[in-house]
Amino acid sequence: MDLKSRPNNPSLGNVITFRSKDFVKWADGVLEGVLRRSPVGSGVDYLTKDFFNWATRNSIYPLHFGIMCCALEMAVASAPRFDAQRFGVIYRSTPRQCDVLLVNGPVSKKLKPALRRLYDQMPGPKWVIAMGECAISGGPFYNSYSVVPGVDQFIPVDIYIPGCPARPEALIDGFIKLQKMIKESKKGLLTGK
Amino acid sequence: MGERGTRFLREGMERPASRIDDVPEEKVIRSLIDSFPSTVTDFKKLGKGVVRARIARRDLYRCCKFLKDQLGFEHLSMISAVEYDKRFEIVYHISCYGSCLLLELITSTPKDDPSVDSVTSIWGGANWQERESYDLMGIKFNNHPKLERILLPKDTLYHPLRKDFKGGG
Amino acid sequence: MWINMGPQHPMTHGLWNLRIKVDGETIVDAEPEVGYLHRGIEKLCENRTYTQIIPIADRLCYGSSLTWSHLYCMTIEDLMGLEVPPRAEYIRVVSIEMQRIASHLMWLAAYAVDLGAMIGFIYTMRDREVFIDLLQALTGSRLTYNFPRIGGVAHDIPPNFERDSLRACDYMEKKLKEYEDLFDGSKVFMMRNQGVGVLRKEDAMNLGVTGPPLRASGVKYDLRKDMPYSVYPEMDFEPATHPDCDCYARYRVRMDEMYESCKIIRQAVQKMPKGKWRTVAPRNAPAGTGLGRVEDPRGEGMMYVVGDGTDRPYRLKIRSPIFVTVSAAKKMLVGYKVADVVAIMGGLDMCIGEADR
Amino acid sequence: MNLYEFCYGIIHWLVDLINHLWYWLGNVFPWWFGDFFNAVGDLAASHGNIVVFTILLEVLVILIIAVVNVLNFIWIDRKFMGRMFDFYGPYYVGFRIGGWLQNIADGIKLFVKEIITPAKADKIGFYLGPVIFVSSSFLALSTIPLGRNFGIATNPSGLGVPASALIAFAFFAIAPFAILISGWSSNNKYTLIGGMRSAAQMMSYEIPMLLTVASVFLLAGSFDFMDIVSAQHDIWFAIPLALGFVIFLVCLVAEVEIQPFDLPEAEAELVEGWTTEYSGMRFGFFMMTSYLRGYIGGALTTALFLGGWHGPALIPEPIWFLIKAYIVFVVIEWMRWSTPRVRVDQLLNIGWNRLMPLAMLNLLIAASMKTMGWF
Repeated sequence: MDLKSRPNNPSLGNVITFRSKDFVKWADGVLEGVLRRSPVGSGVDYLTKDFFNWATRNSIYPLHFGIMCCALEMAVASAPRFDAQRFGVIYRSTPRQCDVLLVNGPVSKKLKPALRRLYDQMPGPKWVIAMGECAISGGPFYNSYSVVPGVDQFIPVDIYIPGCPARPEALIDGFIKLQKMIKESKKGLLTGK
Repeated sequence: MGERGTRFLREGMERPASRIDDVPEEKVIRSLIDSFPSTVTDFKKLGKGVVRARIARRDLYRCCKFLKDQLGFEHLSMISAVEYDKRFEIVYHISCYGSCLLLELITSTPKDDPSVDSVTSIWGGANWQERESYDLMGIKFNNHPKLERILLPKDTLYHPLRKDFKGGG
Repeated sequence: MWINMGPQHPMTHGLWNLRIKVDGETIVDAEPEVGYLHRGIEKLCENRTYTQIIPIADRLCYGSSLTWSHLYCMTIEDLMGLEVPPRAEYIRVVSIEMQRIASHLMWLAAYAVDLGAMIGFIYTMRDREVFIDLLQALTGSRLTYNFPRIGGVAHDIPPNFERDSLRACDYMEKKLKEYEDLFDGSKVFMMRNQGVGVLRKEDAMNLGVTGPPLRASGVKYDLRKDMPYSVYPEMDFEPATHPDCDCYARYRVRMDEMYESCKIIRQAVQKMPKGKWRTVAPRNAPAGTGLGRVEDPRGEGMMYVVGDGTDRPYRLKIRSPIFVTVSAAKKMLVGYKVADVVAIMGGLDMCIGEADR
Repeated sequence: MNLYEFCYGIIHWLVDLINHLWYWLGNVFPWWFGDFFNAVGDLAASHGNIVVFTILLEVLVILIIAVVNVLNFIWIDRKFMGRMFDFYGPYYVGFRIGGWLQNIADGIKLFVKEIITPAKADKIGFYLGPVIFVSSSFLALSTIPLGRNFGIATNPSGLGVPASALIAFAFFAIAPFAILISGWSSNNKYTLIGGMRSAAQMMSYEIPMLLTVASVFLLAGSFDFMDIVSAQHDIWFAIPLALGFVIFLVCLVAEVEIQPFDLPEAEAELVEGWTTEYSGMRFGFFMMTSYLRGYIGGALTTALFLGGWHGPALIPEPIWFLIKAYIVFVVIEWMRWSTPRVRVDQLLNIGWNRLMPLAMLNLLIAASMKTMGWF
């Protein structure tokens, strides 16, 4: 048997020639297959779906990322008068620990790669909120040579919050809309259904 | 105009003749004329404490040095570049902390060779403003320590504020 | 080791990048990089009519948008040779000073968070709402007001505005005392600020630094006093200065400016004359140039407009104070610790909207 | 309440139940099968086995108490912060019981999140960091008794671990290495600086802290929490050693990395400090453990300085202990939300130039009090 041409996901037939990494991968695959495709997976999902969904929608961590005017309203939204913390909204500074990318301003061509990178650095499940006209369509700068007209040209956007700048109430409303959206798109962790 | 204080008056409004000698802008004009008789021209008083003058490109650096060292213009407020049909005009707004004067120094450069001497070594604040003028208008500043694009990405090919650039705006 | 701080970094309060070279924790080189928020406003303005530019000028600086639309209107009035009714000037001064207080409070909030004192953020944001409410009553909007017009202001003041603004000033002065207790009374705050980010007088003047950082370096230069515009000559106030040149001096200057602003608001509200608040501006401006200079909360704001006789400006150049101030960052940063970056750059009150334009 | 006896009782009952099963099997099956089952029953019922299982059950009970307390602490942190800051804190989540469920929601959400390992990270260190951090903190917890008879013990009347206070501090001091490992292996400059800062900070505050603790040991004449607490029956050590108490609190704040001394995760300059690259449940563990360390800190302060579980007999001992720990925690939180952060060189200055001599002085005071025969 040719050892060099081992398939990535070997079947049981050549179990003798496994390396430990292959074995782990194989075991992983088998377990995952069992969990995902068998009634075990869907049963677990059935039991935990609501709970996980409740947790996910009640603990939204947006990225602490200010671009323009709306960034101030974002700050105000977490200050005493509007108090977004009531809904479990806590700003984290690193994309690794965030659920929501809050784009609150025009995206210039210089920023575009950085923003895309931030989005890619976030762990899933993740959502994007386009806050304010600039993020939705470019706003007053829609025909500028330097502004990308709308953040949805390169990042999928879930919630649009209109306003120039969007008021803090509107931002909180956006978070509640996002909660509703998460609630409606209920998915099991294992089967993805 | 004194009470409402002001905004810069239009040319044509004149102040009482008797006080002209006391006003420092006259002194500035006089000393500039004395030092650069041929290159500094076209003086105009725009309002209280605002003087406009034109200067030939070759004497810009020397004149700025003179302004800073001899006349105490310590603050370079703004460098703006304006494009006209045949030339670029570069407008320096230079002000003085002590006497609260603002000097609008205009120099022009032909379109095929848009370059002037950098004044960064005189006023450190000119550094980024010159880079900006280079970035947006494409004016070259000789002897600038680091003449690179500042606002736009490094690989941009155009100078957006030029009138022949039609993309956006 | 080069460290990139930005564009997404809690220190930046906006969208810029500070590259610092560190040796251990000590900074040996620094290089700010701006341009992430460049919107090409100067180009946009060339293709908008004079009236259409007011909202765009508002969006130049999100911290103090009123100042910029006011500056824009002043510049165009200078170009057109318009006279503004006195009542409009008084309304403008009141609103600008309110905006200045709101802007400084926003700065204080951000600065407190930078230094780690969350409580400062919360208290200042809470009290900022008072002035935001007043401005909202005056202009109808929270952040970008679109209020000044070429030749006046958009509306007259609403009913009870005088009473409310006087009350707000009293409230603010009381609260400022509280902030002084909170910050000046805190040993840790003083430790973080005193002797940090020293920018000597000569350097500040040479590098074109304006506004509170310049006054904190001991230069008494305030355009409201030195080249007075609007109705500032009739106001009795004293530009705040401090001789220490460090972060604490910048903090102190801004605090004192808030006191002065309260004073100006009181005087302006009490002296406000009756009459028109707006004149009709022509659609086309004459060919020529116009210049406006104001004392923005962040420094010297300046606009230079070239008109060509049409209804659009031929060229509009904006001088942003922060754009020039941030280029002095290296002078202030080198030799201090990484932790001082937040104190020093926070103390400049960065507002990238106007720096990038 | 005697935890050992309680657990022993439960385990004994369970073992009896199982034994009956074995003996019944022994009776049912004939011949050597029956003998075998009887022998197994005897083996299972041996005293040693029961003690082992009792200790395991104790550990479980203490763990549950700790986790519930940590959830409470996070909740108190948020609500107390809210009260200080003029807002409500978490409110609308779940059944609206004051937002207590917010922590659970956060935890579960982090559990559901994707876990990212950066491509250029040092894998082993990246995985090992959180493990060491969490486990060492829990180990430190295991040695602290909540009451005279409410700790992890091997007999009805006392602790299982002699010199438990020393062991607690030993475990408590492992964390900076974990932070250093995870900071270095994340392959990120912020995490690296955070890890280095953490190491420097903990090294320099460990020493004054242990010196003050040494003064407590001196007065109590023992390394054991039981003896230390019972030595405070008449007077809390916080009163004669007031200086030491303050030093200990300051060092504690530095050790658990909260606000005036939270340099390793200084949010303003180092994004999220050494946790910057961690996502999902790994970050959840870090977050939980930082509060757990707050709880341990409160418990240590209570045991060493605030008279442990001593208090009017109306309330059970563990509750007294927890009340005091909560109060210490709230005081620490109060400091956290109202002071700015110090700089790293200032921090080291405070540690070496101020706290060290004061800790020495405190030790001297304790020694002289001991020689005077007051304790």
